[in-house]
Amino acid sequence: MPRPDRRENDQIRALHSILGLLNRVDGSAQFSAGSTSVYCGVYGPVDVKVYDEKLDRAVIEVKFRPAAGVSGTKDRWVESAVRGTFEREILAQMHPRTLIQINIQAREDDGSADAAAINATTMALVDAGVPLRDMVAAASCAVLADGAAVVDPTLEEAAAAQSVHTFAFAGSDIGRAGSGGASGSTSPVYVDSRGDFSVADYDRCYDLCLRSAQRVLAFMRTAIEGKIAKESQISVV
Amino acid sequence: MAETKVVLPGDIIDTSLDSDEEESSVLRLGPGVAQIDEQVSAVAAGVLHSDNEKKQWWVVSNKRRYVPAEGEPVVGVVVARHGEGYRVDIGSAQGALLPLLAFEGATKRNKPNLAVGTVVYARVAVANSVMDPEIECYNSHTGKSEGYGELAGGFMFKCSLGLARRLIDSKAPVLNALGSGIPFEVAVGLNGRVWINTEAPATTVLIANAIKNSEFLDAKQCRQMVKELLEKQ
Amino acid sequence: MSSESVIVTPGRRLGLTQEYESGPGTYVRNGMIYSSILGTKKIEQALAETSDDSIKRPMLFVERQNTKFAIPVIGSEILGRVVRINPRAASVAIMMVDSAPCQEDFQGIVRVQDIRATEKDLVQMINSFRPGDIIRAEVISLGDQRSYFLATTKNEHGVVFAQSEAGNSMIPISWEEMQDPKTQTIEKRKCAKPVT
Amino acid sequence: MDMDDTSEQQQVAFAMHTFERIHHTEFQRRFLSQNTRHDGRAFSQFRATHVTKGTVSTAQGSSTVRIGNTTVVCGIKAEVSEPDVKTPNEGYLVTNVELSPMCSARFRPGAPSDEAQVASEHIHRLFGKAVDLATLCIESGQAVWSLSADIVCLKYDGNILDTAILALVAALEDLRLPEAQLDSATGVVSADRTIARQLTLRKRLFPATFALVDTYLVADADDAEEQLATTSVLVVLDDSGRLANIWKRGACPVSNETIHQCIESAVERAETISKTL
Amino acid sequence: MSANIFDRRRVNGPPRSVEPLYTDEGDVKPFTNGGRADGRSLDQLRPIFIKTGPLAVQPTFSPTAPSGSAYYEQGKIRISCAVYGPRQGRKSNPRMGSFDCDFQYAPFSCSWKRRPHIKGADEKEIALILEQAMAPAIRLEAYPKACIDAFVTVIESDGKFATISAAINCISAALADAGIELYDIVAACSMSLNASQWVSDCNQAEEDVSQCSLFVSRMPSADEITYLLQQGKTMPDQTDRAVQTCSNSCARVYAVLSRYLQASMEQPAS
Amino acid sequence: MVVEIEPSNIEREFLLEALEKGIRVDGRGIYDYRTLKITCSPTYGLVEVQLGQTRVLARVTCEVTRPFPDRPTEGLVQFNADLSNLAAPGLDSSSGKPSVQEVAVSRMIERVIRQSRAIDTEALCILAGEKVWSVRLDLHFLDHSGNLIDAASIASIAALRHFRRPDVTIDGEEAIIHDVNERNPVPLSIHHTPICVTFGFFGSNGDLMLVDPNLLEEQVQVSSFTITLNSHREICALSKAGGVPLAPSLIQRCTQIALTKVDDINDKIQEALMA
Amino acid sequence: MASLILSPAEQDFIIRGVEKGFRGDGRGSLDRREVTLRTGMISQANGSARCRIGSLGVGTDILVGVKAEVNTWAAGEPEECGTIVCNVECSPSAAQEFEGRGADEINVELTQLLDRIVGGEQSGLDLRKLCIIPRQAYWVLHIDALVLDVKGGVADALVWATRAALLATKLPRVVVESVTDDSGVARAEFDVVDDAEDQMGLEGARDLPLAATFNQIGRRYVVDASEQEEAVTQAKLTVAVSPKMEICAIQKGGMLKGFAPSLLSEITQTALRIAKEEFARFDALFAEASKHNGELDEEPSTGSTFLEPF
Repeated sequence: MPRPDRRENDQIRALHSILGLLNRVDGSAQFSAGSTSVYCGVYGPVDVKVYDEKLDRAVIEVKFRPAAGVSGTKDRWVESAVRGTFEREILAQMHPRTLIQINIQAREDDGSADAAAINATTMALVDAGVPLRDMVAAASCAVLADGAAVVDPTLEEAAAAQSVHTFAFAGSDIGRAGSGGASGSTSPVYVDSRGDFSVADYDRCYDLCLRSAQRVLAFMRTAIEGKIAKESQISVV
Repeated sequence: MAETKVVLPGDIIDTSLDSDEEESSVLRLGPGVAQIDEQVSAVAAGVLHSDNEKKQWWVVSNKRRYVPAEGEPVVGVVVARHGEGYRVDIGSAQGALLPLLAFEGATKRNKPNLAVGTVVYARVAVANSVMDPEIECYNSHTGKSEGYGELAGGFMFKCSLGLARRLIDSKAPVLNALGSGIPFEVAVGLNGRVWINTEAPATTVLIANAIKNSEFLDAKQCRQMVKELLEKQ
Repeated sequence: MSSESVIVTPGRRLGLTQEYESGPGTYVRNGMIYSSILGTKKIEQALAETSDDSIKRPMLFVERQNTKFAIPVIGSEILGRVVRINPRAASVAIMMVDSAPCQEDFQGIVRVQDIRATEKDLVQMINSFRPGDIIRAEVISLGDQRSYFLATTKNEHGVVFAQSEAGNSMIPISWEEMQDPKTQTIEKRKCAKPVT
Repeated sequence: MDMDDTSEQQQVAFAMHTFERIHHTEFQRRFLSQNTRHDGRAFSQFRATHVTKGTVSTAQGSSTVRIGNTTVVCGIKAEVSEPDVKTPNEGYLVTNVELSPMCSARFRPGAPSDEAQVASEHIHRLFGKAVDLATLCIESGQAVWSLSADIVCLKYDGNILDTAILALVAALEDLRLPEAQLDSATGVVSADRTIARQLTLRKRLFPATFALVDTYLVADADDAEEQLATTSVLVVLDDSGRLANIWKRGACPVSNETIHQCIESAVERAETISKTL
Repeated sequence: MSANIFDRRRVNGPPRSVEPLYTDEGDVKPFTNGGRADGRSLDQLRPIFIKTGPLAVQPTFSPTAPSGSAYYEQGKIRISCAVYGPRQGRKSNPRMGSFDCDFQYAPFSCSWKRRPHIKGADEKEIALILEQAMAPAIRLEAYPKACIDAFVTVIESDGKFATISAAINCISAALADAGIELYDIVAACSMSLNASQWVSDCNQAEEDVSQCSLFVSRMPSADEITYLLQQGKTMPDQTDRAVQTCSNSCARVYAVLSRYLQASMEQPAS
Repeated sequence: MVVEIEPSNIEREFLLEALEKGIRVDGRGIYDYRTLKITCSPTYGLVEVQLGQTRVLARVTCEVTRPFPDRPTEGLVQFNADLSNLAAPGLDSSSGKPSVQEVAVSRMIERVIRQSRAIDTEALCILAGEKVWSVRLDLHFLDHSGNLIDAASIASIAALRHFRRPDVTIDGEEAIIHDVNERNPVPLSIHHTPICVTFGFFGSNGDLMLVDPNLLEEQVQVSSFTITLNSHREICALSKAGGVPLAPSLIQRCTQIALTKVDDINDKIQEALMA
Repeated sequence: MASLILSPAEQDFIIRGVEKGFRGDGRGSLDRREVTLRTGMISQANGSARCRIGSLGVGTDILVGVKAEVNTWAAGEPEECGTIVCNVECSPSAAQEFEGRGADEINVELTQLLDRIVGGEQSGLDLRKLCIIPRQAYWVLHIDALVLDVKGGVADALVWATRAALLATKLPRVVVESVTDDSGVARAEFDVVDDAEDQMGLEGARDLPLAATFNQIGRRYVVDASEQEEAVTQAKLTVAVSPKMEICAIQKGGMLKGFAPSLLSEITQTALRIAKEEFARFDALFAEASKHNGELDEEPSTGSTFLEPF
């Protein structure tokens, strides 16, 4: 059964990104996969409320705003997902007693928005020069009623799916996995599989997402390197 | 000297030295580089610089948020006055403390009196992770101001830390180009704040915009841009 | 020492002030000693050889079973963690009072002039405490609205446990210095005289 | 004075309870490093779990669940309301988790903490599929049952998700929906509790949470362990042994093997709970 | 239909919802020719069950666990209370400690419509009543600058006045469990006036049909009444009688409480 | 806590000194509007507006709901304007009460769109008393570099005009809502298109005036004045929130300038919608 | 809520004084301060009153308005009677600590107290008379009290003012007729007669209670404690008594102490004893106030007219 937008099952939507598009924040990025699109702006390290100050590390705060409607518990849920994903990758101990604030604004949600949020955050953090242990790339995948597994599902596909799976991996890990995507050796930073599925389904989606994540990572890399090259023309005259 | 290579966070940096001396010797890791579980890797995106003789590695990357480092010149704005000094915003996480006596010739009896909102040119005296940064408007060894102190008149604007870093070195193309055309005063803070002063507001605005525009331009383009601006005037 | 042992509840009448001293876990209302906590009634005979006969009376007290959660009072010795420092003062999270745990941390501060007994004006905060240090100190006043005021002027008060920049726990090598046994680096602290 | 004795010795000199109070996390770590846990459990061992149904007579469905010290009461109030225009035949199931300052000093009075909100939301999503909302319809487009399930935590000692999910399953199974019909004239819905029907769950959910403390994977972490753990894995299975949810949160990457390991022990756990339920 | 307020920090249901009209609610007469529907005698209290320390964390110390707690049942009434402190207080008074009380009904704890999460005026007032009823029993001068907090959650209620008195008994047990210094244990009991007869410890149905309800909380050792609340009309002598009977009932509750507490010491909570 | 700091004294003084000479810190002329960029996304009702570096995203969505009993034949129009920290430090209101700017901006836009009856709510009715469309306008402020109100009003109008709702056919008592794929969706019926033009005033008695203040200018201005005009050159709203009193003559001058600006802006919107 | 802080010496002085039967202002322990009563100053309300206990500036001052609204009955509500909704608010100007959310606690306390006294049948009001058509329409009386100044004895002043306001309350007459609609079903309909002349008072308002608060100070107790006396009060008891000498409500207050049972019954006895003269005094004042009632209506209700009689 072909997909509504005539993609291959393992084909992610066209990726698009803009780095440093916002000028009030310390770092920003817009990340889009097809019509799903997310803005992320990062402040940090900045001053932290005495109340939640940590003496040995920076506090990481995530604020997520939905594309439409008032924010609610579902947004707190996304925030906690993103915060968890970056808690280790951000080298918070390098800026004790400060705050690193990640502000995410969904522009449009046409499926796989959680993954997009994570990818946008990675790029914004890099743009802000927040010290990172590693880059993070995320991808999602859905098992449809007919048992077919499709990557980067649209809202429509996700709604009809048996189960939906989102994974995030650290860059070095993806590299190690190699193009084969040997799931065994890898360790996801974030997993959210929900619906009605078997272990086999899970493993299948795992591999698909790992491969998609590789593509995403490669994309982010070129985008960032492009910007640096542009800037550093002068820094290496 | 430094060969250039763009690195991203997580990229492993090969610290094996060409010269075949003992590996045990301690490596110096500058900004943007850190040792993470037994490996030296980049923690920021930018251009990798290395100096094998000194065994130094560092990444030059562009940022917007200033993290104070001792000895660096900064442009700050006084936001409050306390008993023992001024609280000055230098764009870093915590406001910096400027002691009342950290001025040339300041004594218990005669201290400078700065209003809130005053702009000062200062250097970072104390920067550590456990206390708020401290800045001073004089060289504590010589006791001389050495150009530091209140900045009166003129105009201040913000730019990226990367640009500020480039402006501060005397060879900064845009400043040279401008300097050859118009006379003006400039004070560059590594915290991404630039103060300039000329006799005419129009010129100040022109220079400010020229400097802002130079962010993504190389030397040649800079000269070109400045030339055009001056002609417009 | 303890003659009888009865379990009593708060408000239980225990004895008369003519006959007994009122001890911990009890209170006195018009000549009567009552229990103020749930616990075991104990009577401690006064030491016979005391010359002063006013304190001849045995002490009535109630022994609690569950741990008592302490609160700081003036003069009590506290153990706490330094949470924040600035040139003027160090904020401390008080965790133990007279070797009894506090249920939750109390806020205390050591002002720079209360760190050492001598050469107060030369003392620098950064050379005395660092965030994360465990210090032993004395409560010198109930302080302001939020914090108790603490002092570490006594010899046995000051840093009792500290980690070096490298994250190893350090050994005091003088009143002013501690050393990281692994990296050999020396850091400045207001050290406490070790109690053994 | 003699400065020979090291701070290490001093540290030992601290009374045990002092050490526990001052270096609370260190204290916990010591146990794990000796391959045990401070409450003596094995790494893979869950705490004693008690489920009681029908504990609150003022609610149409209720349960009390204890996992170790963590105790929650779940009460479901069944009320009547108009269905959403988009889904005229579907009722509502609204789940909220209350983490009040009563259950732990960790929670402050006032609006729910982020933790509570995330738990509420996650459970809400999880049960959206577990209950057939169409069975809550009284009169299509006119009136449906709205079930508000409030999960009140009386004692917080870690692993609130497992506890809350179990409590909700039990309460839903305990739920009795009275026979109801709509008087189209007055628009009033009348109900008769003497003829009550049970709600049929699409699937019973069996949760199992694992925490990664440093490098140790422990099942059903309690509060003290959660403080150390930066990472947790929630696995939810249904009674047919299929998976309903795998949720890995937090800083540390978890190898795929480990996740499979979690799934396996979750299966065992499911068997044991299904007995207690 | 009563509107449910949208709360962005909670999962929200439909904007409006009501209880259905229950047809099976035949007029249940709580009092039939002088007798009580549940067969109790007029001055008979419902059976009381207490357990202290249900919220204690075993086996090790936890800085976030309450210092004392209690679970209390009286008939259908189910109440849980946790006591925190002495700990740092917001309003610190160098002369004496402060005692704060927080009272909440669980959303499902009442026989009528589900309670909204946002605190109602009645909950706030009851919290105040509990503070004023308990404070006289606490040796606050022993806790300068510190604060003692009691949190009460009603899991199931059955009669407002009965529930308040139950809450008081529950807090007493929790305070004792926390080892807070007390002058005495406060015991409380409620009663309602029905057909010029005082009926002890009324349940909801009974309170609903009564013309007047009151409750008394009392410290036996000092023979002090720490709180008295009467709602509804009585003749003066009736009030006196009620206070008398209530005081006696309080004594009975007190006996149960202290007996339980002593027992709890003899065999430490398992 | 990321917080905004007040501009320094020399920034204030320079700005005024330059303005006296008719020069603006960003090199613009007194009556120059910043470059306006309007981008309509392929999705209906999703429009991004860039006014210089100020960036606003407007998103229009709709759903079927029950009408209010007292207005059975009127559809609903909902607004939500939220400033997040994306736009500028310390604006986030997700916890606690909304910031002053947030209230000011959302009030203004609400007045401009709703009070001026820009949207035909009767046309949103599907089945009287049963079903109506509820149109929702979400404004996301992405970048705050001054004059959010103008940018927001432009984005709102553009988005409302760009939006298409599913078509509906009524058969007897039943309303069939056609999927976007099976039947072309239809635009909202809009009475008129109000656009805001904001002026900043400087100097002790506010006699220095400029159009479209940027951030620094907003922070320094002693008063501001917003005129709302529609394409029929009618005034829909005037707003002078506080600040020093202004001469009526000034107001009239502003109106003249605003008229020309609004024409340009409407053309720009037209272009964007055509593209 | 004790706003003012006294030095130990001052406290001691007051306590000893009270124990010896002397009070700062020379009153006897059971004497009430001067009471000023005014009615009908809020023209928009169905009834209003203002009561000040103590002299101007040093007294407790409360304004009460009663507004009647017709409500349509909804399931779950009482079927054959009207309802009373009380709300008490302390104006921030009344005391410094009331600013911001400072007054929340006392607002709740007073609202609940007032509701306890006049909120239901115990008030003596005949709520059934407030029903217009059973299971269809009924009157709601909104009693809104604004505490303008707090100088001791708020509860008493509140009840005094409320009683006056309710006595002054006039409800428009309602005509109920049965109409048969085209489907032949008979329904009851009503309409409210809009005629200032054609109004009636509240049924049973005469039976409304008055309240007296007894403050325990040292080993004695006093009625109507002043601000200073409240600062040293260990416990207090508010007793509401109806003209028929029934006790309508009792509520204890104060954090520090409790009461000995003997003292308790003594207080209730005293409450009943003084109730007689309290009612006498109230009636006199109310009659006086009602005389001026008419005149005020012409004047705009501004602050000055509030003060005019004071």
